[in-house]
Amino acid sequence: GSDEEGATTETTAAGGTETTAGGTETTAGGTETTAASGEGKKGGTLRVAVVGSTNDIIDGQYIVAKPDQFRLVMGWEPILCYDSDFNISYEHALAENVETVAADHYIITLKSGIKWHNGNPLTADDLIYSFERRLDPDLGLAPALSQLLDVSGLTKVDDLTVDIKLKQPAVTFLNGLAEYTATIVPKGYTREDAEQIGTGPFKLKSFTPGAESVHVRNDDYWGGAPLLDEVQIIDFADAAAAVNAFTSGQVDAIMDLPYAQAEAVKGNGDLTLMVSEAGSWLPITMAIDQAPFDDVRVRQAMRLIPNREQMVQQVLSGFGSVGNDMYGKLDGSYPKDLPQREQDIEAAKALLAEAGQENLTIDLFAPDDTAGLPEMAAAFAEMAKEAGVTVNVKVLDGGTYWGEQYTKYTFATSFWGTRPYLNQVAAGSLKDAVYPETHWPPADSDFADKYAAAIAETDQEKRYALIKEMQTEEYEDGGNIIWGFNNLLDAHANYVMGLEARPNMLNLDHFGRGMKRVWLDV
Amino acid sequence: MSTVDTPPPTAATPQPVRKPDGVFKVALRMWRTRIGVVLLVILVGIALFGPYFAPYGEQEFVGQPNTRHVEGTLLGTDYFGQDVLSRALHGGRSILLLAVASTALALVFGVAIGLVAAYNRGRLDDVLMRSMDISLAFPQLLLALVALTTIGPEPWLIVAIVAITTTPRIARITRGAAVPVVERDFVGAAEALGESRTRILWSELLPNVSGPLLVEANLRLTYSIGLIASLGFLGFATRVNAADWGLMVNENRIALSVQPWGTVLPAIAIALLTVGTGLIADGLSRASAGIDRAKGDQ
Amino acid sequence: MSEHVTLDIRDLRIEVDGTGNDIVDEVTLQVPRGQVLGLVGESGSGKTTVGLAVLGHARKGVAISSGSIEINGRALLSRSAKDLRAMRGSLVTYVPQDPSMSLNPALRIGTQILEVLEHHGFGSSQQERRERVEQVMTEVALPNDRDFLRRYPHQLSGGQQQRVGLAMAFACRPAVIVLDEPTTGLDVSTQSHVLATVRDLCHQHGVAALYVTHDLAVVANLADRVAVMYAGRIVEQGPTKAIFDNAQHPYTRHLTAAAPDINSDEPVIGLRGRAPAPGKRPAGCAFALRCELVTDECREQFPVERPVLRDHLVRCFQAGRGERLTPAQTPVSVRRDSESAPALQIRHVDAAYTGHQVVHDVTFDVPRGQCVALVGESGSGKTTLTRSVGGLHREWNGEILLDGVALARSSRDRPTAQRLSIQYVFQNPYSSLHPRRTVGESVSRPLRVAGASAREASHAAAEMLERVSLTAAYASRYPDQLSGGERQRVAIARALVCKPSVLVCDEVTSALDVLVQAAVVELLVGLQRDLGLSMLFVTHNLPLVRSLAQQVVVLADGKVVEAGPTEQVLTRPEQEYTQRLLADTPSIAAALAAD
Amino acid sequence: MGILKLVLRRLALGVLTLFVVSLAVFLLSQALPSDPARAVLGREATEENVAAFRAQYGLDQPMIKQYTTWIKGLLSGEPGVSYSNGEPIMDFLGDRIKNSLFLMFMGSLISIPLSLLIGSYAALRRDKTFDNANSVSSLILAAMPEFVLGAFLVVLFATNVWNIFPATIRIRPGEPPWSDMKGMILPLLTLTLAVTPYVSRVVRASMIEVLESDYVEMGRLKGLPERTVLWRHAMPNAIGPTFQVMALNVAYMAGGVVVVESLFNFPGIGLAMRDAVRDVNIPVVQFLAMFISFIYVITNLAADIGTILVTPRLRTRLS
Ligand SMILES: Nc1ncnc2c1ncn2[C@@H]1O[C@H](COP(=O)(O)OP(=O)(O)OP(=O)(O)O)[C@@H](O)[C@H]1O
Ligand SMILES: Nc1ncnc2c1ncn2[C@@H]1O[C@H](COP(=O)(O)OP(=O)(O)OP(=O)(O)O)[C@@H](O)[C@H]1O
Ligand SMILES: [Mg+2]
Ligand SMILES: [Mg+2]
Repeated sequence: GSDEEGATTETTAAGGTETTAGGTETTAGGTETTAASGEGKKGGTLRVAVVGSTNDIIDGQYIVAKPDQFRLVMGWEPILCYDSDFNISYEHALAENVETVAADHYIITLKSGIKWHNGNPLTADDLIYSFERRLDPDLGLAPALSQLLDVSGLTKVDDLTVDIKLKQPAVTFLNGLAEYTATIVPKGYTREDAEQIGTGPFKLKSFTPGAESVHVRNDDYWGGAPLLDEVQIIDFADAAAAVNAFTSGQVDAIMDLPYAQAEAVKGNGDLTLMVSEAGSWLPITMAIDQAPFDDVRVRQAMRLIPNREQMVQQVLSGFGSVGNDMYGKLDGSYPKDLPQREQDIEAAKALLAEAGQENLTIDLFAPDDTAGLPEMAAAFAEMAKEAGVTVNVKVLDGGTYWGEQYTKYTFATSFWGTRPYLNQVAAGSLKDAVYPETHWPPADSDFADKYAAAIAETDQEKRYALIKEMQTEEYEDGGNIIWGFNNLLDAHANYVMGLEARPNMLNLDHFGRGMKRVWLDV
Repeated sequence: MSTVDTPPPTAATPQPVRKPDGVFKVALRMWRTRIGVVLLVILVGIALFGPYFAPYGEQEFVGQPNTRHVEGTLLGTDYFGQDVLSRALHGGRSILLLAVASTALALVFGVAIGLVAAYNRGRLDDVLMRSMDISLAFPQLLLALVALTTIGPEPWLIVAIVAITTTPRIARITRGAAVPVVERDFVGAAEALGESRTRILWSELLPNVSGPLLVEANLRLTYSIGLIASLGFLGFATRVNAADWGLMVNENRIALSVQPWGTVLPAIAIALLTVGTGLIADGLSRASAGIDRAKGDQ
Repeated sequence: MSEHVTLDIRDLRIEVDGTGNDIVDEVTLQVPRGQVLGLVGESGSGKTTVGLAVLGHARKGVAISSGSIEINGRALLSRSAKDLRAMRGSLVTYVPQDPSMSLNPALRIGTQILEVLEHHGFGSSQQERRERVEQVMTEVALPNDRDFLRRYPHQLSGGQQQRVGLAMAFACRPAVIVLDEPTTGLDVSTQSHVLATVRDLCHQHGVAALYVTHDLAVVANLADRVAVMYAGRIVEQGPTKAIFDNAQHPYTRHLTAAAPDINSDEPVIGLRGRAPAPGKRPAGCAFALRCELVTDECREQFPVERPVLRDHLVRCFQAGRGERLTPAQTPVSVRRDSESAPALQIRHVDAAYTGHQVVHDVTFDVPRGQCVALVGESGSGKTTLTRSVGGLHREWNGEILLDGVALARSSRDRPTAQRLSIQYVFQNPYSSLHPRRTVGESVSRPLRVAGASAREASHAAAEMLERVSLTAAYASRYPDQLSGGERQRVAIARALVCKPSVLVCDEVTSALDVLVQAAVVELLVGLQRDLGLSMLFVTHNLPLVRSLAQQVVVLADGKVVEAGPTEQVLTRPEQEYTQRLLADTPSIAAALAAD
Repeated sequence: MGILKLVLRRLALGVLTLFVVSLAVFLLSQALPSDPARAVLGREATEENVAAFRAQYGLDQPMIKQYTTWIKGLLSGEPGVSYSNGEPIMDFLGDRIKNSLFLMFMGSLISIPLSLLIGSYAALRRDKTFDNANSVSSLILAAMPEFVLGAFLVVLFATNVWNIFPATIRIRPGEPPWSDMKGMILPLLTLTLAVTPYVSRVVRASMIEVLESDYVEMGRLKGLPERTVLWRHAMPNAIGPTFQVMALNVAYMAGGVVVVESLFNFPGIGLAMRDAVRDVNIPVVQFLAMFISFIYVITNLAADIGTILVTPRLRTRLS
């Protein structure tokens, strides 16, 4: 199976909602984020190991597998971005300013003087084309965005300014603009272009799926020329081969270091381990309208079964934090005051008995293409035994698992990236969500109405009040068992300078924002 | 009755019944065979009875994953925080059963096809052997990969695949060994008595190809173990997180430098098991070669 | 013997490596220039071992432990490997038994002859060596053109292969040549050519030859002197005539009595038992166990060699004693009930292998109670015809009638009673018994197949084993614990156990020693007399026919050439083919008479 | 003439084999329960995407049509396009095929002479120290699954014990396979250690049989030097029977490189096959299956012809 955890997921961080009210404020040009910023030696080639396959792609606005993220970040930049506190920022972004006129009306102004790799200037036409491309139903790049926007809502104001009218109010729109896939590509761009043009710090020199991509310095980069001559992103067939290459010095850094190697890297004076907290999670999903989970007591019992500490130890080797059946970890609205749910086998048994499900036997489905999910299911099954529940783990191949049956399973496993609460609700917790895995909300619930109100509410306090009600309902009755959040684990040789371990949404310090300030101390 | 018969004393008192030494007996006189048998007995013992001696359950969490020194464990924990020793003790049964089952199945079909081909000669022989050749041309591992990815790593499927890919090889060997036997006159004698075809295959041919067959069966068992372990290594086990030597090597390979036992223990187990069967195969083949040579002398 | 002795073997002892058990001991032999010494003895007596020792060679697991061998006065055994190599192939050469196995299948015959010359530095130039190759090819009566020399061994007939072996042996003009049963497996006409070649070459070039064989007729025709070996010892040696006319050792007398002769109608006389194997030899005379003249003295001590005449030596306390050996029973008094219908009628039978016809329109009868011998050269279709009779070969046309009833082609299609009343005994006793069944199981098998109960069958089997002079105790043995003759008896017992009316025997004695052959023939004669069996007896051994058959059918190229009563066909053959066949058959009586 | 006829017959048989294999491969890939469109497009894919995908790759056509299109493509050297990126298969497999063929070639180049040498020497020294040591060590090597062997080699020579060889090989796209010979060492070593024992055992057995033959003994009795006996009389006869095994091993390498390739990240067809199977990239799976069978057929043909050439009995029967 592959471990493109977070693959095909637009990742967004929490906290972004803070800036929506006063989104006009900017903190342009701040460079203090990179510890080793300022000077550094010029030149050299950085070689990074990733686990990839012939299935990998390069697209300025889309990814399939995890290495694609890296390659995207090297060449293309988003409209907005987050700073290290997960506040919306303009630092690494192409927009000079995004003005929130109303919850359904925004005006984007681009920074001036930015040039494409081919020397042409970045203009509003490119921005409009980029939205159009993401909305193209044939390409299917951004289904969530299509719910908010269609092409008729885009109006060019001047060479650097575009006016946007949404189909409905959605304060989450700004978060969408800060996703790393919300990039601007040059007008007429396609994935098949021989020359892949972006605004990023490195230009693509060559790409062979399953083998490597080579990126060379963009000397005309608007933020100042990067230091490295060249970045090679090298595909390895499996993590073991990548680790061997890393420890024997054939590459300088590795994305997604296997947990097992963390100790070895830590103990090696020549290597630096990067542990970055993230907001991604691996839930066990219960379809709340299907037996036996149509009985809320069964759902509650299931949530009392896992020993969450142990799950974090076992599935994540301790590289993660305990979850409380609640997502949106990095969002400002995350309900830290809800009591931490603990394992309670007796209570679970009692609930099951009440529901008449003492000797429950049930199939739990997992895909073979996502590392950790089958094992997580197995660990859960082992714990369920104690409560008298027989869980049979059924592993399906990825193609089948994510096919027609997906979102129809009664009891299954899934993965999600880091998102603010409301964005995640739109993605997974509504009847018309993109992936309604748990079939939430229940028929008699006003959850959907509250969501509609919250998303249109520009006042943060009021919005948070609404969100709190929604969270409480999901916490009590919901269909997700969220036992923990995983960290990102990367490593590099000591001579690689300019990468910092901090809470993040993407590996390798958000790939060093395109490795623009990374240098080699050799 | 006959003329100048000075009845020879040797003829009048035949020696006590001594069955001609079987391949096994002869093979057991060799050290390599004995070592092989000892290895096999130990490993099979571990595979079959190991679970009863395992300090922990097959999937029991005992502590921090990939750690060499965990209290209560001898060899530390694996990638999933489970006791390496207990996993290794649990992990032989499935691989052994699968290997034995698939080899047995392949033997049944391979021997049947080989004997029928050798006995009937002519067209049927051609057709059977050509189709064996064709199935040999089909890449074994590819078949395994495709079938397992699509249908899923079911035990029966693994057995079927290994059996299917092993059958042609056994059929070839059987045919090769049986052709000279078919030429021998006692087969003609049986035919003259009007014995049925199946009886001739079963009781005239089969016992006389048992030597080479035994060797081949052992060799195939060795390869089946290796193949099934390799499938485990490539990620196909019959159950999620199942204790399985091949799978264990794969799962823990990544931690080789941190917690070598997770990889080394099952790898040693597989190696000893295959070396054991291999040594026996080797002994048997030397023994049967010796026996055949002795027969040829007469 | 004296200065013109070329090969001089003294007190040779050869052991099984590591055990100290002797294979051969106290062997002392001399062969003068231009003479042929015949070394005879039953299988396993050590003939090949001695022959190889003459080249200073011992097989794997065997070692020459003491004694001396000299060739033209040069000692052989003490030499270094390199010296030995130089002598082998030039001074002393070897002609092996089976030419098809001893010629390298991957090399052209010309190359194989030439390389001997090259390695021994024969002549001074390659040209000279090539000429020698052509010359020696002519000497062995083979074509010597380039094309022939470029052939591979498999492109030659068996006789031609053996001549290439001879050419290789004579190429360097050796002083001594060892021939190890060079004609076994060749048919009579080829054999007679090869023998003539050997004789001429030895006499012309003054080569001393050691000729190893167990065929006494060949020895009588070829050898100047004969040495008889038993259990690794030379028990008697002397001039050929003396050995045949005036045998002193009881074993020699048994050997000659067991040899059938085309020119004599004396029945052959067999000898039971086996010579003791190396390591199992008794303290006294090795023949004591089988000797009818045995005394206590014989059991205690091996007699030394003593001369009977000047160059006739024997090792026996009882030398020259004992009566002339005679068969215990009178020859078969055949019931010639010509009125009653023949047991087996073969009518216009054609047989083929996948369309290729090898038997053409064969017709003859096997009268009830009589033995018909089917003779002919190798490949003449004898086996094919008899397998058709037995229903084992299915591709035939015509009619075969058993007791007047036509038989189906395949034994499978014949009713059980018919199947049981024709029984088949095969040529090779080593392959005709299931190696993993006991004798008892094998013999009772036909009855079991026919539906008898286990008890009935084993009872009948035990009875039949007695009938073929094996005790019932043999029932629990396995074939590999039996000698060839014993096995053939078991095979006969298996054939007879279901009381057949016709017994088909295909070369049943050709894999056996003369003594054993004689015993089996005696058995068959007795059975025919006592049970009134009708027999079809296939052989290419014409002398044997005399002792056994009342009628002879001569087959050539699948066609019947001549048929009639034995006496008439063997003494007054009408057809040229038969005459030639008889002329090529070596005869002891004729050879001795000629001297 | 005779040889030609035989080669043609074998060739015809090979074509038949490939035809049957193609049928099997096709039916097997049709039987895949997993929908390639889903597998390739991932969970993002909409119904429209899936339909478009099916139309693009002709998956909506009837089976017979799909089969004939595929076969026609194969025969004309255009075996189709990869599902994952729409590239023609040959474009992105071309290099990998070259790499794998080079690996196999080098593997054979090393292991075949090596096994001939070891096998014959063991036969000559039968039941002596070398033979016994070789027999036991080759047995252990043969018995150890490659992945265990390879993993040990990596720990030993590349990462933990000595860091002398690269742990993985890096052949840059467009570069020839011999551009990283240092990285080739461990993969080749693994392959050689995996293949040599088996072949050398067969060579030994065949050599022993020849050495025991009457004609070799006759060679000695002719007074030929041991060297001549061995190289001229024994070797040519011993080598014929080993051809089949060598062919089998070359074919084995073709199909079995998956493990070695994933251990050392070798950019060859083995890895491509693993990816393709996982991603249900049917055109690639089909093509690789055919390619591997093709290699099998070709090497067998070569072995047959080789056997005939060194065996006069067979060679002359034909002319
Ligand atoms: N390598 C060996 N090791 C031990 N004993 C052997 C070996 N080779 C032969 N013998 C024994 O030596 C004896 C003589 O064998 P040899 O081949 O010389 O007999 P022979 O008279 O030539 O017989 P035949 O007529 O069957 O050729 C036999 O009893 C045989 O079993
Ligand atoms: N299985 C076979 N297939 C084709 N031809 C065969 C087969 N067996 C025998 N022949 C041929 O049939 C002819 C007769 O063979 P057959 O064995 O009957 O001769 P034979 O007289 O018994 O010879 P021998 O004395 O050597 O036993 C020979 O030319 C032989 O080459
Ligand atoms: Mg002999
Ligand atoms: Mg015959």
